[in-house]
Amino acid sequence: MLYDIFIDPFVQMYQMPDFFLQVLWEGFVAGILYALIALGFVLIFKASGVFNFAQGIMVVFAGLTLVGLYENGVPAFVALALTIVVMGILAYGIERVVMRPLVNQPDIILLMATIGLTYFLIGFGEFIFGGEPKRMIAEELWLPTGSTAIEMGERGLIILQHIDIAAAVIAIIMVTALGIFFNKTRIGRALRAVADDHQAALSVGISLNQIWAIVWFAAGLVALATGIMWGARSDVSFALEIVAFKALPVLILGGFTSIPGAIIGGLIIGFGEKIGELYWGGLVGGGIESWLAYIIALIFLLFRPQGLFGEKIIERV
Amino acid sequence: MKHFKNFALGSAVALGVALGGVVPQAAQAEDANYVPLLTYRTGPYAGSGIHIANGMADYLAMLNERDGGIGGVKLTIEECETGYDAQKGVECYEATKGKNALVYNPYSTGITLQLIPKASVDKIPVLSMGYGLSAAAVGGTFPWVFNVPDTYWDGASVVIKYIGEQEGGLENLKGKKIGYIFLDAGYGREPIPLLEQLASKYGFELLQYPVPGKEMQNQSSQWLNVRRDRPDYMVMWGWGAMNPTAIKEAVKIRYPMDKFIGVWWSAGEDDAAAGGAQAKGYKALNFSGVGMDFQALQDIKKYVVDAGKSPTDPESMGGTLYNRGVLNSVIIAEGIRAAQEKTGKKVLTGEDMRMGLESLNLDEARLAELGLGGFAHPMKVTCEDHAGSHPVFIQEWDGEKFVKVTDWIEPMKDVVRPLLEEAAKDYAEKNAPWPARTEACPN
Amino acid sequence: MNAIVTNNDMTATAPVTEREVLLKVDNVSLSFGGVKAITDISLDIQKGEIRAIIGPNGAGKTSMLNVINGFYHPQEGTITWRGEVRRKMKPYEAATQGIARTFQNVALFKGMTTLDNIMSGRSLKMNKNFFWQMLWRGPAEQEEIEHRRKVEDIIDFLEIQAIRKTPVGRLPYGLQKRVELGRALAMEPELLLLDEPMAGMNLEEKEDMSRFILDVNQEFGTTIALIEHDMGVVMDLSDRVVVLDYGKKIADGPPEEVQASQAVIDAYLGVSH
Amino acid sequence: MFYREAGQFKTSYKADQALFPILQDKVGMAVILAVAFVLIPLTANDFFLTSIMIPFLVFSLAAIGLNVLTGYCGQLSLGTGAFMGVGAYAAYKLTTIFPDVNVVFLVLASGIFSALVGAIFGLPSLRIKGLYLAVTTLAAQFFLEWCFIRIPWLYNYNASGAIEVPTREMFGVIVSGAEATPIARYFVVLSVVVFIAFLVANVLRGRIGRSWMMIRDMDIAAELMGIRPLQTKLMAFAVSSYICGVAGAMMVFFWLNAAEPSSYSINLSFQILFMVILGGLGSLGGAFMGAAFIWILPVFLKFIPGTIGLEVGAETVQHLTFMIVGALIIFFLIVEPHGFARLWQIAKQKLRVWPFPY
Repeated sequence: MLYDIFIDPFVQMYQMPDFFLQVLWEGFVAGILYALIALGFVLIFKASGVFNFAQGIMVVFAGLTLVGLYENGVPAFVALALTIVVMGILAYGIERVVMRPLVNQPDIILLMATIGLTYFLIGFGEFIFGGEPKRMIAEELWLPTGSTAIEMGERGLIILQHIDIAAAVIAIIMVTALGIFFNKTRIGRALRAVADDHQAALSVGISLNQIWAIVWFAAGLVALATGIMWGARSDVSFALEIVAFKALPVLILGGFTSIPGAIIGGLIIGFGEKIGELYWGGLVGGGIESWLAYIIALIFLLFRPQGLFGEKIIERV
Repeated sequence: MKHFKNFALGSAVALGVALGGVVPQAAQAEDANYVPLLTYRTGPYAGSGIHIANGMADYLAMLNERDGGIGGVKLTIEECETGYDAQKGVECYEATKGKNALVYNPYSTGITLQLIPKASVDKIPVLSMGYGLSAAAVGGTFPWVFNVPDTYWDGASVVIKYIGEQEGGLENLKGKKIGYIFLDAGYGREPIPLLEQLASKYGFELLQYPVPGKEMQNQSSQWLNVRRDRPDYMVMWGWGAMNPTAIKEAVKIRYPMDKFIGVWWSAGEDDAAAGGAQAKGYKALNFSGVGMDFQALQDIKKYVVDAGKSPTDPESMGGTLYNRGVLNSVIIAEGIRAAQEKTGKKVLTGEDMRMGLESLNLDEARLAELGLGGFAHPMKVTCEDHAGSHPVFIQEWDGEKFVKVTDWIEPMKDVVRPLLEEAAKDYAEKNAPWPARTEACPN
Repeated sequence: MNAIVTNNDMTATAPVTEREVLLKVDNVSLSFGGVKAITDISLDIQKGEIRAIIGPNGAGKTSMLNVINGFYHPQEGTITWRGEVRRKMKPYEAATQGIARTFQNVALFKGMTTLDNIMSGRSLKMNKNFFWQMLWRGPAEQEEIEHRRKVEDIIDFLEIQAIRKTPVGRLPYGLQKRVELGRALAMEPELLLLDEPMAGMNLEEKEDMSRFILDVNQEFGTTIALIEHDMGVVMDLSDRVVVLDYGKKIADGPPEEVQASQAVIDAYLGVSH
Repeated sequence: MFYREAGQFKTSYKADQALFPILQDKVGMAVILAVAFVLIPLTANDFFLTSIMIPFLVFSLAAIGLNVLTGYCGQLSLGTGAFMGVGAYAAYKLTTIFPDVNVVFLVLASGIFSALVGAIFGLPSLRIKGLYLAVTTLAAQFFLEWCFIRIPWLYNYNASGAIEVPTREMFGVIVSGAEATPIARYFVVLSVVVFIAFLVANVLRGRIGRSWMMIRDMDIAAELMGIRPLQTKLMAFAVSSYICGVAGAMMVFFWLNAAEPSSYSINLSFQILFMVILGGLGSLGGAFMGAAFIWILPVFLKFIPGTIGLEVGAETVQHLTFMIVGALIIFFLIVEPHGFARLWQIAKQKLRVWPFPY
């Protein structure tokens, strides 16, 4: 028993290095995809303190809009542009209808409002596009879909999916772009000011409404990118919405407001759950992936209640 | 505060409407047979559910349009959306059973399990065509539940039989590894006891890869495990979004597709198409015909779909799952017809319908008469055997469509039947006091 | 009011000096990360006195109170409570030993009524267990009524009868401060720590509050340590004053003495260090 | 005018601390109980009982459970569904092990197991707060769901992996299993809910309830007043999970008859959370109102088109239901973030001063 837990997994890693590398690669890719979802959460949380549960359904909605437009005869890249426009309208609508009337409400109310939004978007999305899964138009968007196999010694093989590589590249580009946006532009700075204190930001003449519409739009773009990537891996369907739950432990680890944190948290969860599942999961019947991420996050939390990148909290009275 | 008055007024009105409107009317047109269809066109399993729902509804609608119903009595068809959710399913059941429902098709193993004990109490049969509780095939214990043409155990035995054939005989399975990837719910776990039994009998190793419902679209771990274990064959019990994802992942790890076999619910065209060109060679069980070359399907197109009386996309007609839905409705319709013959009544009750289903005999001649010659294997229900363990065939994805590649393969009745009886006994014991069968055998 | 004037200690008004030391702080230092909040401070609080802690903003006054009731744990130094050196302990243990406090920024339970807030001060004195609570009828109800009486006495004392059933979130600031005092009093503490009890009050409210503090001290004999910025109030109320500046003690003694100290004058006038 | 307290003087603290100190409330409660125990059983049909009243009561109880934790003690939990599941599986195992013991008793006992599990998963709450705590309760949700699937002992090694409710009698009346009449099940559920709600109301108005609210409103101040945070929070977790566990057990025993692990999924947690928030955090009455809204509204939306003779596909109805429920949730949060309970209070206030608004 002890051997199975403490020694055997490492022996396996050593004996099948190609497989271990493959596991690491899968963990990396999963981590990047989790990070992309988490990124959407972070953007909105940073600017409005809202924990946006609707990010998951926004991913689905963006993906469905893209594919839905394409299926109705719109050329792929025009569909992409139109989807961006749709996400912009959605962001504006959410800001107008949901966020603005709820300014200064407690966190939990805002959280609930985004879950309400999730329900609405599920109904709305299915109403327009139907419930059946759709194939992502990866090729039409000039995304690579093939795979490369790297041989390693005898029988050794690492298979890299091109779409996964593309996902990683896109994630890195998005994070860099957002980093520049936050730190170098006027709107970005205003956004951080809003994050610190809504009322103070208002009092120095920053338009909250404008800022919120912008971050929801940015989150919408992230959702679109995530939707394309996840969609290309499986399919665009409403079942995808559930993957968004995985963003939570990522956020815990990375902190709710840190963009690099989202990436690093995503990678920790990605690596952690793949390695855990493949080398230890079998001991308890498998499927531990469904909760391992949360337990990892929980353990981190017990030692660092402020998250990996948060500052130590000094409680005051 | 200003909102409040309007709100109060609004909710008072809403409540009034709710109390008045929600209570379903028991008063149904006297001269119709009421068939509720529990379907799901929403939720994570909609991808599979929509085709089934279309097929079921369209065939019955066609009978109404073409023949004016069955035996001169129209069918009242009502869909109730379950979203594959057991709670909503039960709610649909409760809402519709009072309207003199003839039969329920839950289309979810979870909902089926909930309805099984209710069936005998409410006297409405449950038809779970090729899914649900395998043990329900034992008519002596489950007089109200029908799972023609096959149970999952029949299906699993056919898969093993087929693999044995590929290997040149079942005895060659010794030492082989067979992977089983399944939706980790009642549905996917159902065949495990049989597979385990066969594994010990033929000496192959059974490797299990459960896919949790909420991780359906994130199967990379399961397939990495497959890659490590290198099973000789893969068997899949998937549904909804699990199917296309699994096929994609299999392609990704370069698993030989011709050694990958799905159950009849993993046999959708969309599922296989998701894998792209490399999915060629993927196999799946089936018991209903593929394609549009059947008179009945042409009639559906003519009377229903082209007439704009159905939401069905004409291109999806003839697909595996659509045709599966049609077959389901054929069984319902034939059950009704048989019941009308037995009882001499035109407007039936659930009890009549039970007798009808129990005396169902869909022979070749009858199938041809229905315009469905060769659409399905002839099937017959007896009082003892509500599934019948009918032969199924295997179809292969050629990159564009499924092609039938084997003849009809008989399930291993000798293995399956004793297991079924044992399971039925076990069920009755666990749910003691389980009512003993009092219904007379109509045959 | 007479109901709870049971431990009325007439010696409380006697001249200062020779009284039992209730709490003693020796060479305490506290820092957060690299920032020193308190550096090597020693002071004592004698039974029955009103002890004022004053100093400019950021002098470490509130940190001192936090150390005393166990909310912060100093890195160095010891605290002696009733003659015993205190080990590191949790805030609720301080409460069980008879230390109550009010807060600089009112820390009332916003969702509860005035009555419930003050009742909450009785928590430690109530002990009927969960099952009696579920049943309500019988012991739990009796206990509740018994404590309700005590609480009503405090309500009378503080003259807040009219707002008994009002959620405290809706009360004006001055009243909230009063309710908070009432909540601390309900604990029947031996040592009462008051963190700026009169901040943000107008003259009239300050006079009321001063009267309550004196009454509490004299009628119940409760020892009081208070932080206050209003020098007039401090000079009038307190028996002894300790002055902190930048986390260090710069003066300690009777009000008049402290007032005359050059270090204190410098600190308040902002002479550079 | 209609709701006037003037003239109702209390002469003792006892009277002032009663559950319903005002006459109108007493009468109102009596009327509600009379309707629930007499009028509904006399008039309602099976559908109304099984698909509306029983689930409504079960969900109300679960919402009360979550309200104890989130509304009264301020600890956000997304694991309600799993805690309900623990109750259900525990009750199922108990009926297998003790087939002769009264099933209602076993259902009540099953809550003890979920209370234990709840307390264990409440342990991190000492260090972790707010949204972070929500994630740890998600860990409980997903871990327990996994247990329901992966530990076959829990479901007696049934091939289906589901738990099925055996038929049980109580005082000669069948109360569980498929043969139980809706009315019998309704009475059992109603009695349990009323009983537990009464006990909870008692706990909430006493010392323990106050200590929960102290933690909720200002945990630091509570601690400085002698409240032990860990014990208090754990007790809230345990009590909350007990109630949810009983609700979960009743859900399978008196409503669904069989349950799969997916019956106790995260969606159930959300559903209950909605009920609590929309009903009003920190209000028992609100739990009932929230449950009524979240459960009954979709049921009734589903049947509107058919009733007014509109030909709409079942799936369209479902889509519209989702949209309407989502939109209404947002609408109500905007109109009154404190939920229906607050709306009700405002209504009472209006009634009190009517016809003169000032």
